[in-house]
Amino acid sequence: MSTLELRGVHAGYGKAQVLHDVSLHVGDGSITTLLGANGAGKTTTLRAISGLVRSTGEILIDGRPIPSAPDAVARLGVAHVPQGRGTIGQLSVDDNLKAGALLRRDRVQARADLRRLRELFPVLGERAQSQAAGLSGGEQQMLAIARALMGRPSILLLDEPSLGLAPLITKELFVLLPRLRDEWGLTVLVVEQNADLALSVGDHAVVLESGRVVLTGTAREISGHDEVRRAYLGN
Amino acid sequence: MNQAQSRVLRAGVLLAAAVLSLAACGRGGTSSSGSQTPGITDTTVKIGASYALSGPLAANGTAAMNGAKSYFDAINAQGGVKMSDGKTRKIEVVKYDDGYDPARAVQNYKKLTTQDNVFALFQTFGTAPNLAIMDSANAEKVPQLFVHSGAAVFSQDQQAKPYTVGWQPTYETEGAAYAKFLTAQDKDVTVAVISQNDDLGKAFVNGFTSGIAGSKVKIVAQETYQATDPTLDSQVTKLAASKADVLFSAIAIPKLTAGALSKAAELGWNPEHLLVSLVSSVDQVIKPSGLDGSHGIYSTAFVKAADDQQWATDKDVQDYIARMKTSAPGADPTVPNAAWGYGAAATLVKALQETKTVTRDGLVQEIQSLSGAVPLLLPGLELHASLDGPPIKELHVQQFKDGKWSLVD
Amino acid sequence: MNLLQQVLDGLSSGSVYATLALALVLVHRSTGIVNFAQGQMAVISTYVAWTLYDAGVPVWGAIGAAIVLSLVVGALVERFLIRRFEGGEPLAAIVVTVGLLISVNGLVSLIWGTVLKQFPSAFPSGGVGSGSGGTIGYGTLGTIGALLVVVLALNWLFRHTRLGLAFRAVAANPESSALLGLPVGRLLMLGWGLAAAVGALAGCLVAPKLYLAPEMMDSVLTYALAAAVLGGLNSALGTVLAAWFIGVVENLAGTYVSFVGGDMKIAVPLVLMVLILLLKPEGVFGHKEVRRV
Amino acid sequence: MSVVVDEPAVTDGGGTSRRRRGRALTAVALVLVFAVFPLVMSPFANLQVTLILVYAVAILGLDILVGWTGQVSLGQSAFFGIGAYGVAAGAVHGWPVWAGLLLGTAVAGVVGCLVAIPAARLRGYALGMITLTLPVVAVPLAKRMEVVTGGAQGLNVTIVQAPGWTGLAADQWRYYVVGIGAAIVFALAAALRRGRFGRAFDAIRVNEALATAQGVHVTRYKVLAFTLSSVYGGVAGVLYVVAVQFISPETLVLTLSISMLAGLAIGGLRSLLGCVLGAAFYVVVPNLTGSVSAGQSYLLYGVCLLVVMLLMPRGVAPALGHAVRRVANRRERAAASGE
Repeated sequence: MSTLELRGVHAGYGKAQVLHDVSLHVGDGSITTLLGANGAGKTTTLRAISGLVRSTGEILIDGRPIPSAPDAVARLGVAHVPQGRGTIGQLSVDDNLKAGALLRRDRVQARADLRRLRELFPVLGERAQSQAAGLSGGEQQMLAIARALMGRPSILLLDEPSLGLAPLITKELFVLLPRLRDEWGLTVLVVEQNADLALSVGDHAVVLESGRVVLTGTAREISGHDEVRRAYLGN
Repeated sequence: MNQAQSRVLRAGVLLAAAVLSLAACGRGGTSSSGSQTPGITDTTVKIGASYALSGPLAANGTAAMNGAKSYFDAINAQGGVKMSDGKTRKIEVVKYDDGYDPARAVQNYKKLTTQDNVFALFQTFGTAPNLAIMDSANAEKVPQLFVHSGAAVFSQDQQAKPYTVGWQPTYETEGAAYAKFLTAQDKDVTVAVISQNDDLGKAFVNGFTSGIAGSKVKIVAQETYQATDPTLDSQVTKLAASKADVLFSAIAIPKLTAGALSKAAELGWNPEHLLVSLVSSVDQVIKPSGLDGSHGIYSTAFVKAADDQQWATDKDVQDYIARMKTSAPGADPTVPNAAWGYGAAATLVKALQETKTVTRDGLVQEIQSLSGAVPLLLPGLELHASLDGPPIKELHVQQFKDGKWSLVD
Repeated sequence: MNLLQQVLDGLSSGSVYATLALALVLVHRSTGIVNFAQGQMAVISTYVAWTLYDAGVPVWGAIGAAIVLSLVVGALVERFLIRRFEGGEPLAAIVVTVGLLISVNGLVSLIWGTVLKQFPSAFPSGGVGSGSGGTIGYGTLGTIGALLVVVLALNWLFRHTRLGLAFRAVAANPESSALLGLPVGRLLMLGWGLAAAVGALAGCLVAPKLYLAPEMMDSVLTYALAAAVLGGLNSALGTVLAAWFIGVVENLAGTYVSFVGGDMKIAVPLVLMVLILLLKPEGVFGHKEVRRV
Repeated sequence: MSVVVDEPAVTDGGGTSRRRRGRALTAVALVLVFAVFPLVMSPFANLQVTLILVYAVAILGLDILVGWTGQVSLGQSAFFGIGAYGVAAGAVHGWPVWAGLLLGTAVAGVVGCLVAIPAARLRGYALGMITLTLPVVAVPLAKRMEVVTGGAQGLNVTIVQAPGWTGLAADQWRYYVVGIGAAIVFALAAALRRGRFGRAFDAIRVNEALATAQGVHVTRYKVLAFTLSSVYGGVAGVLYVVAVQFISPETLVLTLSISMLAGLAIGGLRSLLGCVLGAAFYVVVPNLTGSVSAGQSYLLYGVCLLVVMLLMPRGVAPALGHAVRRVANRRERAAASGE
């Protein structure tokens, strides 16, 4: 578990500035939901944290600034499950999971983790040798999360895990989040369109609008907020 | 933007106007086709050359260039060529790389004749590049002298193409020389032939075939290859099945000849080998092939080989080796192309010395009746200009023995 | 005798194609680029080995030193030249390798000249078999042996080591791999370095047969490309089998199909390759990529 | 000639009439420069420009395939050869040039189409390999088909002589003929790119599956692109014989195909100007490096290629466009602040 903090972060692609002075705080062991319309800068926020987008301002983990290269950020314990899941289609399910643990030295513990994850997601054990690209959307999402956990991260960044999934599967996934947080000792920052669902499992929430933070608060506060209800919850 | 646009526009119009006014004057003086003495000053005569200095034929092209350079350097060091108008001129050679690409050879030709304004082209390398410029050279009356190719097309009809002149014996002549060598033995001989799939290979084979017609020498197997083949193993294996007495290798690429010789030996087939002079270098072909010549390796020559011990005290060869060392240190004087380049350069110098009127036409006229000795030619060989063939018309057969070439008979 | 000998010859030249094709496959696996300069890089490595040998280093030592040096240089080429073009327009990357090919060829000619050099064989001369049964040289046997060792080593590396898994992950999806903490840049350098090392070995193995000259590998490149693509561009064993197939088919067609002949024999395996690719575009040993919109 | 330098598909949203007039006048000026150039320059300079236009047409053909639809081809030199042999063989048999032109381009197009129909299913390196087969087979084939191709010696022809009334030298007349020919095919390509075809090609390049979903018949358009590309290669071959008056198997080699790809990358994809710049690089740079050092010209050429690619990874034309836009923007800003 770690804390994650952004202070006055600016980021963008080329000349297009996407994030303007974003500051937010993700508490130790919390599940924080990042809300906002399309193009509000949610994904860019995650990409800035994991170093895929160059940013200015301060991004701190446990009070220490993060390095700029994505692989170095990952080695600090930040696992980023990108939009579209980022599983490696050409590799087998098992190889994907093992790739998640490549940097670990405690191989015995890693094997134990692998067993735990197969219990948690039985399909990953059943289809261990098939190409990841052949899995269904929901299975791929499980694989992506499991692979992220194989690296024993302290911070998990989840980008729209529900994209392209059936509502029922999405729900199962979100219900799982608090359990994962507790059992694996995670701090979670999740971007989600389905605000209702995300807020139901989250502790805190941050609302982005045109690359600026417009609202922060506990999940309960935010879901009770009239404006938010109108804008993102559809009623 | 508007400002920028209008500025561009103004510049464009100005440029166009300038160019138009220039056009009014026409391009006077740049075209040399009318002039008979471009490239000639009181102290220099400028010669142009286009060689394959890159690509798969770079080794041969570079050798030809170095050979010629070493002779010209020596002449220039002596002051230059004394010509019939009483002036002594140094030879200046402008040379470009064509990579054996006909289009680039044509560009080099234009550049040499219209920008460098050379007096004559000399020793352009290879059949295709020379063919590509032959028509232009004759139409524009630019001498295309002593082309570095044995294709008959450059020398068989000098009435029609007086400005294109060959030098070395044609490939047909050389093919016929091998035929003569075999038929003279008056024995039943079977021959296997491998040839490059182009005019060069064909000419060697044609000369050979017509030479053995009606004799006891028979071709029993024939194969072709493509210059880009990595090895000739398959072809040699097929020929080996014929168990012919003689393998005639009309191969133009040293490494392929070397590979073919060693493959034949590896298969336990030890015919007598006939190697075309183009690829007869001891260091480049025979040593790499691993053969010692005990089963007979023959080739032809019209120049003295730098590594032939019988010429060790020959003045021509000593000069040649010394001059190569001075002008092109590190270059190998035993590569045939280098010796030919040297001899062709000597022929050009001789022609310049003897030319009565120092014009392009005068030079061509002189060359059409050129005769006599030039350095490096084998004993008994001389220049004999004619309108239906190159000035050198004969070759001698030589045998590889005790690590070197020696003339047969 | 002729048939057997033609097959043996085909295996022999197939082995020549395979050595270079393996290096091509390594580069393609790590960076998704087909490196046209692979053969030319192998040539300069071989010249380095020749220079060392000429200076008195034993032949295996010279080859080993050239391999190690190539590993380093290959990695540097990736870092300082190819890196800029990865993930961009594939054409730009290809053309950069063409520029590299031309420059290295020019450099070799400048340093060592264009005249061919004899490279010592690392294996004894002579061969097994004789006259009637078909012969195969020790050099060819040695090349095939070295080839198999390389294939097994690569297979072990890629299939059974953590480094190999990291390689495969980076090749398939560099961004995802970076998010897993894999040092993508260094792995790509290592990929090119390994390819250059295999290339150096290839150059040294084939040089006694093809003779060392600046354009030694030019004629091999076409065959090696064909073998690599036919083998699926990512399988080491598949590449070697494809190369042998090409070598053997070429010889048999040249020998037994009269209208093909020696000058057109290269056309036969190429046309066959075209037909095979039309039926199986991912190559005989390639993995079909599952594509999603 | 204006079409050659004119960038296609540049939409200047609220283009003022003044700007349009400026463009038109620039075009007129360029045409004038082009027309007057051969009258004042040396035959060598004229030959160089003529050859640049020849290769530009071939590279444009490659661009249709590589740049527009995202396929790769190593076979362009074979189509170049077909066009060249078509017109040269025709000339040897006494045909007029236009008949040779038709024959050469038609055969190139038919061969291209026949290759493309099966090959359209492939992408990437598999397609590259199939096209690599073309020049590798074409060279020995040309040497064999002696009746048509003159074998290894090739064909020497004398075509497109300047008519007497013009008072022009051969190099000048051929410059105009090739120039006008190139202008026509460039204009055709520009028109094609702006229209329905161009949009379909773009869609295929960006995402084939999406293009299919949008109702683009992907296979048909890929075959069309390949055929068109081959026809352009054939036209370039015809123009080559007009410029050089000679064709031999040495011209069909794979190296030329690769050089054309290099020219395309150097000039920049999807740019008519880029095709000309890439061709200019291929023709002019070896001549320049040859003048610097005959022996090391190849090395210098390779180094130039690498340097240009490193400085301008997307090609010269995009880099130029970028620079021009930056200068224009700066001026505009300066003008705005000045007012």
